Amino acid sequence: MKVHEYQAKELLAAAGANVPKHIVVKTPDEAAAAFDQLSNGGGVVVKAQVHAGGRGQGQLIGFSDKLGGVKFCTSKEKAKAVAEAMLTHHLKTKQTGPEGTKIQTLIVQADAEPAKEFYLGMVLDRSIGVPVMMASAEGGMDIEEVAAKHPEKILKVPVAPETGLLPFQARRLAYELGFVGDQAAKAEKIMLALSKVYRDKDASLAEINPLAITKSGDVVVLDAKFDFDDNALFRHKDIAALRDENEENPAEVRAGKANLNFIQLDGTIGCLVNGAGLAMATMDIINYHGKAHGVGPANFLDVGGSVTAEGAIEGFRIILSDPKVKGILVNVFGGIASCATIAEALVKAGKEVGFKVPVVVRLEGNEVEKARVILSQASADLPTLKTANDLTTAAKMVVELSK
Amino acid sequence: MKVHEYQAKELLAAAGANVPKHIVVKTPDEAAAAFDQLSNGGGVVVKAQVHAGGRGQGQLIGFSDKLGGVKFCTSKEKAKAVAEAMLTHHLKTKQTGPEGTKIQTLIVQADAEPAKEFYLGMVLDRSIGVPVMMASAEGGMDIEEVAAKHPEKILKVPVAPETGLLPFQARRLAYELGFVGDQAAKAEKIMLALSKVYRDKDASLAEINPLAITKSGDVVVLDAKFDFDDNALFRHKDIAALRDENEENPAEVRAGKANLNFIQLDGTIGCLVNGAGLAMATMDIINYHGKAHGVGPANFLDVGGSVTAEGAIEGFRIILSDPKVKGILVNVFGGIASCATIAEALVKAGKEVGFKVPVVVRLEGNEVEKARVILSQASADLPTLKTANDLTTAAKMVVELSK
Amino acid sequence: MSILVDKSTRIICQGLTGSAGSFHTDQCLLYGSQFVGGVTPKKGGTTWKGEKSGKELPVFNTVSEAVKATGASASMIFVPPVGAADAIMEAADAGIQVIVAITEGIPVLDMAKAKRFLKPKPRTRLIGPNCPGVITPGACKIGIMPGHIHKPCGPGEKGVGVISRSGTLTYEAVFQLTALGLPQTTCVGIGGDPIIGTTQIELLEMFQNDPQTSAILMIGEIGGTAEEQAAVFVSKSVTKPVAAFIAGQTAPPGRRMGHAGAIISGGSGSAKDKIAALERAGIEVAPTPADLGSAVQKAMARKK
Amino acid sequence: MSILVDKSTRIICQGLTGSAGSFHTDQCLLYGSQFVGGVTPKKGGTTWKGEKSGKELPVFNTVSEAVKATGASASMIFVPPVGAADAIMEAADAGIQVIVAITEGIPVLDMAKAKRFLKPKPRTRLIGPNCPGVITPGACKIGIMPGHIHKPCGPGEKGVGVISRSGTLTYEAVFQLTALGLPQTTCVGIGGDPIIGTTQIELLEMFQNDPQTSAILMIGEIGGTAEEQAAVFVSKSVTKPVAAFIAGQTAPPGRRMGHAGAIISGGSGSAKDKIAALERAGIEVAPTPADLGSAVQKAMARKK
Repeated sequence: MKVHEYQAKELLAAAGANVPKHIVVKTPDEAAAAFDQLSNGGGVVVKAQVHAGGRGQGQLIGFSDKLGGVKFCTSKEKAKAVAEAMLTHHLKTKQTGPEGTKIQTLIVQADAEPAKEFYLGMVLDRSIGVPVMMASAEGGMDIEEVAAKHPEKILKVPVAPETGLLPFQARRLAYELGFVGDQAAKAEKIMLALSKVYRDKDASLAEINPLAITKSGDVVVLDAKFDFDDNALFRHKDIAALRDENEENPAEVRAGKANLNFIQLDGTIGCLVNGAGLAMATMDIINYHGKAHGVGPANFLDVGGSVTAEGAIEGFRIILSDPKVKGILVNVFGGIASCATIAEALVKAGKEVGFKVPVVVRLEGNEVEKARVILSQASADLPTLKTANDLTTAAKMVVELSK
Repeated sequence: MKVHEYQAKELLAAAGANVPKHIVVKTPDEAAAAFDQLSNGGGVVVKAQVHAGGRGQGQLIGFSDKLGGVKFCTSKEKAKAVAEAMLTHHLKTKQTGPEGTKIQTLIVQADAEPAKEFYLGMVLDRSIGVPVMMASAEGGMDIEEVAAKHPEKILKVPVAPETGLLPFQARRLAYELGFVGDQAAKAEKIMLALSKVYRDKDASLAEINPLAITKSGDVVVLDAKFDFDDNALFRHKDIAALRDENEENPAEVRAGKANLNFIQLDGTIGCLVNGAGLAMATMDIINYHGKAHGVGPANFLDVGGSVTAEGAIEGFRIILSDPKVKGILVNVFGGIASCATIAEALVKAGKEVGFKVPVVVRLEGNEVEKARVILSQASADLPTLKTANDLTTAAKMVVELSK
Repeated sequence: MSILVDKSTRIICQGLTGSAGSFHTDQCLLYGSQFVGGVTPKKGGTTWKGEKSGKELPVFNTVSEAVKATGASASMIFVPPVGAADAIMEAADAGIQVIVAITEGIPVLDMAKAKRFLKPKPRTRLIGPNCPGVITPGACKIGIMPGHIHKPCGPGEKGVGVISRSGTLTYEAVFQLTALGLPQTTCVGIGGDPIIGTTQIELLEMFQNDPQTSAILMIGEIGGTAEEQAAVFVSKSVTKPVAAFIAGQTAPPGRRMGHAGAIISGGSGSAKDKIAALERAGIEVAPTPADLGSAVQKAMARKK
Repeated sequence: MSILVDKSTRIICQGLTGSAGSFHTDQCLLYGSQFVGGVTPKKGGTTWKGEKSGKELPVFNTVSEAVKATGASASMIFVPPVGAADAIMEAADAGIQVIVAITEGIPVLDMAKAKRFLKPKPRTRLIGPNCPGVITPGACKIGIMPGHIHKPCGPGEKGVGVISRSGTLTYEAVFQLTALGLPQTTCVGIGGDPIIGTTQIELLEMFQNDPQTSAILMIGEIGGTAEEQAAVFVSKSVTKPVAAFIAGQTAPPGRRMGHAGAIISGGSGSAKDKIAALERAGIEVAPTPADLGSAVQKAMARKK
């Protein structure tokens, strides 16, 4: 679960990190008032609070001037105007897609112009089974390019999950990044805070980018990003409360509520599969047989190892709510669950939801013969429902029917 | 650093342990008022809050009836009278010495009559370098006898200092102690709380004795004792604030403030030594040569590896404030510090404090010759000051002079 | 022969009295697995009865008690996520040697700690979590896989060893093998979580050393670099035919977690990278999930 | 020969620029120890100069930098208690092999964690904390002991190895040995804290294996059961003469920490118990602290 920049910064500040002052605002007037509190004779930065990255390089769709999601403002009027623009236009960045994303919240942040930018990140290193803290003196927008071209410029330190980053590890990182004197001590404190939030709150990703030395010589968290382990939210009510559903895909939110694992994609063939691996493999085989015809999967949907009628029905509803979908492939391997049960659920779903596009069904496993009888008996009621006996046939059939 | 029962229980309650309700009182009237709040149609227990153990079996000195530091009271009047008695008489227990200890604080505790008593303790196991949780189904007063005669009845579980007691360890202990059902779950919660306070607050000893199943079937902390690592108090201001100097030996409190390590003993020969090991060894050699004459050490005093004039002077003051002291042995091994410096400090101390009893000085090590000259020059001013060239001579001399 | 489990393996179920634990223990008993007890705190002393198998098992409060009373050396874990990592540590602490954790949704940092807890216990092997389990067809099933799709090796017959990060995709693979008449020695679902107990390489080594296993099928997924490392191991240390499949070739690369996910793996972990690494190691890679069985046949033919 | 440190040992001081670190590094340099640098965060890049020795040393921000620049393999730690356990872990992590922690007053749980941090690093040896340090007379002093009271072994001459939990009492012992003409190979203050890095048994083994050491003096204290365990080790594995002393025979048993302290040790740890154990192992026990040197002579005479 992702959170906004301001939420991430507030968590870091509570853990002891030095963060520039900010005020969360929802209206242009609030932005103007915040300017008075924070400008201190200079300016403020107005920053759109959206989960998508690349805000600074983005563009407000349909806005006349060049304006993205981050803007330095030297007057109250300017701050108000910028806030007005952001709150009334969608923001397009390289992470949003062409339709952009609606901005509902801004922060007005005290000026903290960076003289030098660093990168700090913390994430699980699967190969060693513990989190690592990563740091680079080449912070800012191009950190992924640095990682790809100059991996030696990314320092990595394994962190024991029981203790978090140790003080000497933070100290060593700070000096290896080139910090000196009191600035090194401030950087250490920020690293320890990052590790503390990661560990205390079960983050799956934590980034401070940039960690900055400001022109006035302070060391601050200039931007921060956290992603939390959904499986651990049960013990962090405070973090769960930070969820902003406005930032999530509505179909994915809806699927989550039905305990379905759904991801929206660009293609035209909806998929309903049990199991994540089989669901990915089903997408793969649609692509394998469809790509020559420009046909690909419209979604990833794992309805879980044991499909229920309710889950299947909600899955179909979500798939069919996407107007791009021209066909559906159902691929279910009945393990412990009976294929007959699944067939019955399918028929029920078809009757309730209405299958207006071709639906190709491939069932295999437990009680598959019984299932085939059920489906063939329902064929009159569900004219678009086709069955296939193996995966290759099913994939070719759904591609053929919807190309 | 020790704390009172009520302080220990409040720490445990904050960590999730089930603790009987109590009210801290300082006057008989407060005790009477507390009775009304907690008696719930039955009685309350009035408990003296002193650091010494064995309160229940103790006796108020000079009080007509048999009454120790713990009393069950079934009426408001009785609670008030018992509180009055406790607050006006010293309490003697097997841990206080014959003079007893003054009672300044009481708790009035809701009744929680035990049906079965267990022991829980946590302490460092030096042999493995980590804390252990100890538990026994034979709780109560006789736990040390159980440990000595039936060590197999004490369960021990090593606890990782990074994580504290793990839930499965608590569960296993609870069932091995014979708890069942919901009572097992309650006992586990108390064990985890004990471990949490021990770890979060740097305890050096933590005990719940008894952990009780009450007659009503509840599982509660009936008495608790904590000792905290003095070396870690710098990071626990909350714990440091619980110190009750009334409970400590005044001479030891005074020594502590001068950074001297002092323990009051029963003998007649004061000792002033640098280093804990040498200080203990000095006590030993006094005893070795003195015991035939009924002469032994009056104190343990380690003035630290590098003695200062101020430390030595305060050390002499503390030693001489004990009227039992008939002689003093100074044993200092000048390591890096010069013996000459130490000799000068001794002379200064003698002049400021006044040596009214024989003081035998044995110096060895760095610049010892120069030191001997200094002492011999001061001999006119300090007539009771004698020097010895080796430890055996010094010990025999001080025994001879003070027997 | 087989790896990990066989007819003589004595098994308990942690979380036996829960609905999933109860259902699947019953299924395992029907398959013939030698379950000898179960663990559910507070329910110690009671007796569990399988709905379909009709078999009865004693329930204990702790794994330690269960091991003492039954001599179990393997455990199947159905404890809910909040207590699952603790249950894994409890099993290891009580001396269980094969721990099969079925539970899905365990917090990653809980597993990081549990895995470090297991490190000084080299005789304990964890399979999973978030996995279908392990089965030696015809001998012992510990998990949720449908037993009937598997084909046991006949007397003296050799078989295929299966290693998979996926659940239902494994069933698909086994189904295809069986349809082609290829029996299986042991099939191991290693789990899809970021931190798992036993890795591909450890199992490749076991299958390489198992005289009954004549070929290995490895089913991977995008994410991490385990398949790349396994490929290197195969080229150095595995002489038996190996086939593989990587699911997620069309999964969207954009669903990443910020920069850090990309940085930590150095940009690797894509299906393309994995397939290239596998092919470099001489592994037969199935082009689609419909070709899992035939890929094993091809791998065996190549090595002849 | 000697144990742990010799003329070639390259040493840094962590906490070099503090008053104690500075004073004692200077003293060690005067004794002839080969100090090559120091560590004080924020002071990296500066140069430290010994007040009496006049020698200059480079200061680094981290141990890692210091090791890279100087090739140091030993460290003397004078970092204040709040950061001392962290400094020990930093030294170990940077590859330092002999860590001598002088600092007194480190919280016990910090040391419990530091000791577990060192466990998977068998090539790293911690001496202390809360100890006077280690000295190979005439060759290398790392610590706060007065060097001049020690007597180096002449060419081909054998000497006494000293192991002590106490500080000034060790000086007393060495003083007596030197007065009796008995040179020392290496003297190790192992520290008086509840958790220490290197124990009596490990050092007994090293001295037993050191061809130059002809006898061993072990100075213990009340508390814990280390001396009892050492006695068992001596009777099994040490063929050289061993003398010992236990301080605290008259220390009041009443100064205990509740029941738990007594329960954990099973009532052992008293001077009486320790002396009995030592004597059972054939160790010559000095009756008073004035007999430390003569006890070594007696032990040597007994073994002849």
